[in-house]
Amino acid sequence: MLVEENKQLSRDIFALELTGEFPYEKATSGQFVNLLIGDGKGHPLRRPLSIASCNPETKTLTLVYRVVGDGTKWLSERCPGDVLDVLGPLGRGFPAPQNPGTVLVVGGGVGVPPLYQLAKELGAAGFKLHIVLGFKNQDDVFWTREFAEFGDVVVCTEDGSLGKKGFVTEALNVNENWTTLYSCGPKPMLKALKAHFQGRDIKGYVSLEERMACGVGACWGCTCLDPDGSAAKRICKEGPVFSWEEVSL
Amino acid sequence: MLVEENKQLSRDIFALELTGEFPYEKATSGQFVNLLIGDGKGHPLRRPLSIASCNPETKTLTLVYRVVGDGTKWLSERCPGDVLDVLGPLGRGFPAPQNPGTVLVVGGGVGVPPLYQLAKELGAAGFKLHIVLGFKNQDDVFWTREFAEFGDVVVCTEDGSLGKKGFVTEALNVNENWTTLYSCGPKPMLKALKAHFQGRDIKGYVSLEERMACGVGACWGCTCLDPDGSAAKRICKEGPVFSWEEVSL
Amino acid sequence: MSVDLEVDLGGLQLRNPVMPASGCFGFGREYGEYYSLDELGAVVVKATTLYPRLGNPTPRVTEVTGGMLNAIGLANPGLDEVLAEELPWLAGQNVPIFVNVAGDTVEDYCEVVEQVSRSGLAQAVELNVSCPNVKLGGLAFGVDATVLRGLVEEVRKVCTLPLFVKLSPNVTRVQDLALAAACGGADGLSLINTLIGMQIDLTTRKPVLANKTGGLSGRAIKPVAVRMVYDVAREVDLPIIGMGGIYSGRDAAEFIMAGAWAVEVGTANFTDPYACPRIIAELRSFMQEEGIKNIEEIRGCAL
Amino acid sequence: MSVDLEVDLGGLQLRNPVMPASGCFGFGREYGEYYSLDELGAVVVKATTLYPRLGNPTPRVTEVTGGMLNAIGLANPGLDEVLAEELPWLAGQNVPIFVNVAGDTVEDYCEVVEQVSRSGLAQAVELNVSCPNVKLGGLAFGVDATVLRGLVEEVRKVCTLPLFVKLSPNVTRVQDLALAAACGGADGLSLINTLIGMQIDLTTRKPVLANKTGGLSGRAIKPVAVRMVYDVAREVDLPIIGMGGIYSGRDAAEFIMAGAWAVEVGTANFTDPYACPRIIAELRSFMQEEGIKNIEEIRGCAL
Ligand SMILES: Cc1cc2nc3c(=O)[nH]c(=O)nc-3n(C[C@H](O)[C@H](O)[C@H](O)COP(=O)(O)OP(=O)(O)OC[C@H]3O[C@@H](n4cnc5c(N)ncnc54)[C@H](O)[C@@H]3O)c2cc1C
Ligand SMILES: Cc1cc2nc3c(=O)[nH]c(=O)nc-3n(C[C@H](O)[C@H](O)[C@H](O)COP(=O)(O)OP(=O)(O)OC[C@H]3O[C@@H](n4cnc5c(N)ncnc54)[C@H](O)[C@@H]3O)c2cc1C
Ligand SMILES: Cc1cc2nc3c(=O)[nH]c(=O)nc-3n(C[C@H](O)[C@H](O)[C@H](O)COP(=O)(O)O)c2cc1C
Ligand SMILES: Cc1cc2nc3c(=O)[nH]c(=O)nc-3n(C[C@H](O)[C@H](O)[C@H](O)COP(=O)(O)O)c2cc1C
Ligand code: FES
Ligand code: FES
Repeated sequence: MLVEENKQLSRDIFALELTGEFPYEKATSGQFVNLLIGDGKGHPLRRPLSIASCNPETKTLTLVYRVVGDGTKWLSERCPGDVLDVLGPLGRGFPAPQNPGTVLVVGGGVGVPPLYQLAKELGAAGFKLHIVLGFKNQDDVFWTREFAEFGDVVVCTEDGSLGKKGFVTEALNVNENWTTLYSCGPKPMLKALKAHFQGRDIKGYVSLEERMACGVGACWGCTCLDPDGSAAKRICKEGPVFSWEEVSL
Repeated sequence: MLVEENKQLSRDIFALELTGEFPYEKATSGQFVNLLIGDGKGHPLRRPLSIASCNPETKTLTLVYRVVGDGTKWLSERCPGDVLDVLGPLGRGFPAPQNPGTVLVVGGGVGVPPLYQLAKELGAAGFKLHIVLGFKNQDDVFWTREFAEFGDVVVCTEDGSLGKKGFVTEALNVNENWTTLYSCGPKPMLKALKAHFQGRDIKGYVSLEERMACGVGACWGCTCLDPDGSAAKRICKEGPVFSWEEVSL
Repeated sequence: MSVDLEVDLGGLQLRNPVMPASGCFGFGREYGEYYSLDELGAVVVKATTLYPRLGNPTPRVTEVTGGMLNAIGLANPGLDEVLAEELPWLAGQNVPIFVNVAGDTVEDYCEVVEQVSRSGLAQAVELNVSCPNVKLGGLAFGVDATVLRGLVEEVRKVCTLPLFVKLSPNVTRVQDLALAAACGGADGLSLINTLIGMQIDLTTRKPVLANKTGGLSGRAIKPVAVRMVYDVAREVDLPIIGMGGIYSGRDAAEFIMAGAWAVEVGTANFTDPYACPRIIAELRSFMQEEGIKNIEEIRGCAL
Repeated sequence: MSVDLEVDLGGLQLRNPVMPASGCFGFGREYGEYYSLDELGAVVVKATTLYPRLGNPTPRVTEVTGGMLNAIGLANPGLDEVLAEELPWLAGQNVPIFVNVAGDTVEDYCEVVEQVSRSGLAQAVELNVSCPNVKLGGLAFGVDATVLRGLVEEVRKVCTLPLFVKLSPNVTRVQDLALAAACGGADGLSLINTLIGMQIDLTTRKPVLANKTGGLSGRAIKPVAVRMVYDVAREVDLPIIGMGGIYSGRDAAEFIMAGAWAVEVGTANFTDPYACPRIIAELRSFMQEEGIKNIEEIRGCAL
């Protein structure tokens, strides 16, 4: 695909807009793509990045990534017109809510972007959204205004430098009448959310991360276990989105 | 160093003009430089290329290379303004003739370029030069006019498509009064030359090639033997130029 | 020029010498969405064990310069499901199937091989005696000539299919193990499995893989793999399937010149999901350019 | 923050843990033209044998993905000239000298080690028992525990300097060889030497190296080397010098975390003649950034 734009959103977060041949119609929120770094010689493993936004009309795909190592550093240096080898869409994304009512959307850090496409889809389907976005501090914050189009947004930062101070769970009253929760972010956050809503009547979905080799289900590199630890699921194939009941966090 | 120009001379031969920091004054004809390919990650070994021309006044260094593999292909794609990591000058170049009289200069293929700097130096020192340049066929020929500035030039091609047909030795009458021979080219040519002038009163110098790792004399990867095979010489350090007596071809 | 890519792997006819390597291609379904599997010479499926295995804790894979480390730990759905769900599907794809078999005990190996043989769903067995990731079993068989020979002898008794033994490179003299496998009754040899390696995370200051060590694969191991194929081809008179860092048709040709009859492609699938069909096409072009009419013409020519 | 790079290598004080590896740095003269050798922790010189050696026919070196193959074949000017010409010069450079010693027989090794010990020109001996390039001798010592122990015992008797044994990675269990060297009386261990590999030229259809096989070094072998350092550090209580594909200060730190006390840098010198001083500077920066005060703080922390 062709790089249309590669914009710095915050300290180390970039939004990459791609265009060109891609099965846009097939992609759903929560799915990911697997990106080749360079010609693959220096970096034999592709880098998985969630679909932050996918627009079949404008034929654009947006990925939002944090620069953490060699691969994402290389990505951050791409310019409009550069060509990228993009494999996808891969995996199983967020399912539609099974019940009407207010939907809770909770993202942390680079777990925020995949929820954008979700919010867009749910907004279009007429759902009422309550969106909570957590970041380390104000330098990390991005896209809060974009989310506000689809529902009410609460921003939390760990140090309180913007929005509410503390973790996302602290901003969530368990007694509210949320029917479905969608979340993406660091594992401790997902765990805390599950514990927070333990025993409540809310359907929860989490998007998981793991180091991947193939990204298509062929290598069994990226598995997680079901809650009783008796069966393995491939995050790249059966996931990355799972319901709370399907996996042990 | 900075790429000033990278010009295609013939089918697969390029001339690379470099500028920027380099100890131009120290370089002599027959020496070489060792070039890093890319950032060295994909290609840990540098590529040795002879100094084709070195001009301390204009601060330019010219290398002429044939595209034979990955490294030289990468080189051929460099553009003006690109930066190259150049180590050199390395090795021991052509010594000055010990006797007056006509000097014979014989080059074959990519053995031709290092003789250009030599011819320039000898020409400036007032020597009379007879220059024989051998190529596979007319598509390979380059720089014959440049050499004509310094002496009379005979061009040979193996298929006779330009100049004399046949190998360089066929263009050389052993009875001529040449005092010194400088040669650079494929090993069979150097061998044939030595055999051709066997028993004649002519001092011969050959420039040798071998696969190299360090290029500075530290790894002993590039050795050749003295004529009785009893001692090793490092081509990158004691060479690449040797007198006929010093090495077994 | 038309070139012939067919190979006769000790009685087994393959339409070309390129097959995906075990553990890098699941049971064929996933990459089967990218191209038709009948383009391949054969498919080598994931290591199958008697009972289902969850494998090692994650992280199980990581990238290193020129390759990757894996410590999957033989995760697989177990023989019953493989026979019931996976092989029947793959058997419908019109491509020969090699079942890669692993186990903790000689009895486990024999049980799996016997059932696979009987199933009629596979064309060959590849005995994985070298997986470096499983603490129990695995490693032991592949690094001791006597133990290996004993295993192969027992498996041979129950194996009615062509039996390939996949050698470990983590040994002093791979040709000794190759000979042991040959004496035990192997019909062919596959090599190499992964070299044992480790990567340390400088931030956590601990090994990246939960299993600590993992198997090194990819371009980094190619020179070692070519050398081992060469060493084995010189001493053992059995068909060899060569592998280790094959990314291109030229890489495949290098293994064939070193003595391989066919090749497997592992890590390259992850970099390029179309690696196998691309390599087949590149091998054909290479042969055309060089005027090589068939694989036998160059097999072992560097020996 | 000021960090302390000094290491006490079993009694031998080094100003930092980085030294060029044997065979990749001649006797120091060549890279001594690029920087002052007293910046280095030590210098390990080229393998020295009792008599001069011409080495293998050329080509002796070739590039492979992520590394190189060499089959130098122990070319060196021989003990007499090393003692007369090379070591006296290097001894004037204010840097500890490790003399790497190779031989065909136990007697050869002993003779060289004894004379080097007596010369007063060296600070340590590194016994090269693993050079894979010499058809006679070399290899045999380093791959059999009994043979290796025997060699080390004999050498120990005549060696008055700290004695490091450099292990071959081309073995089934490197820790067994490490233990054998320890039992034989080694003061320390160096690892790894090169992995045996091969490259085939697709045009000539023959191995590129005249010697056919060569030793693989460079980035490609780093994961195997880190793993072996880790394996040995867990089982043997001797100072370890780690090496294999070190190109940066972070690479050096990875080996130290795996259990190395010091490191050697080989192939990286060829890519970057300033590799060693750069790696020292990078290691210092890494420690500063991570708040590591001295090498011991991270030594073996991944174990
Ligand atoms: C399904 C999925 C979706 C993801 N979506 C996003 C996203 O939208 N935005 C974003 O910033 N990041 C996302 N990540 C994480 C992202 O893949 C890593 O940050 C990235 O691969 C790091 O590559 P690197 O070369 O910069 O880092 P390095 O640390 O140099 O990478 C080394 C190796 O480790 C792997 N790796 C390192 N960190 C991770 C990680 N957190 N998860 C998985 N593999 C990792 C790399 O893929 C590579 O193979 C996602 C991960 C997964 C599995
Ligand atoms: C002292 C010296 C001077 C040279 N001067 C010139 C020159 O002026 N112009 C020119 O075109 N060529 C010259 N060569 C040859 C040139 O170095 C090779 O053509 C070049 O290294 C090929 O690199 P590659 O990556 O394109 O080829 P590849 O075949 O991909 O290279 C693989 C490896 O083999 C080495 N190699 C391949 N061919 C040769 C060769 N003929 N000699 C030495 N190493 C080789 C490479 O350096 C590399 O390490 C010289 C060689 C030497 C030793
Ligand atoms: C993720 C992964 C899983 C593997 N699983 C198996 C396996 O189950 N059985 C086996 O015999 N080899 C297994 N291997 C080894 C490969 O089949 C192959 O021998 C090795 O990777 C070298 O080839 P390559 O460099 O082309 O990957 C695995 C390799 C990888 C990378
Ligand atoms: C050209 C070359 C020559 C070598 N010569 C020797 C030697 O004489 N003695 C020895 O013990 N090791 C020798 N080695 C091995 C290195 O010292 C080192 O163990 C190995 O190269 C791994 O380190 P590296 O990856 O940093 O190069 C040589 C390596 C190379 C590349
Ligand atoms: S990454 Fe290969 S199965 Fe998920
Ligand atoms: S290339 Fe290292 S000594 Fe010549």
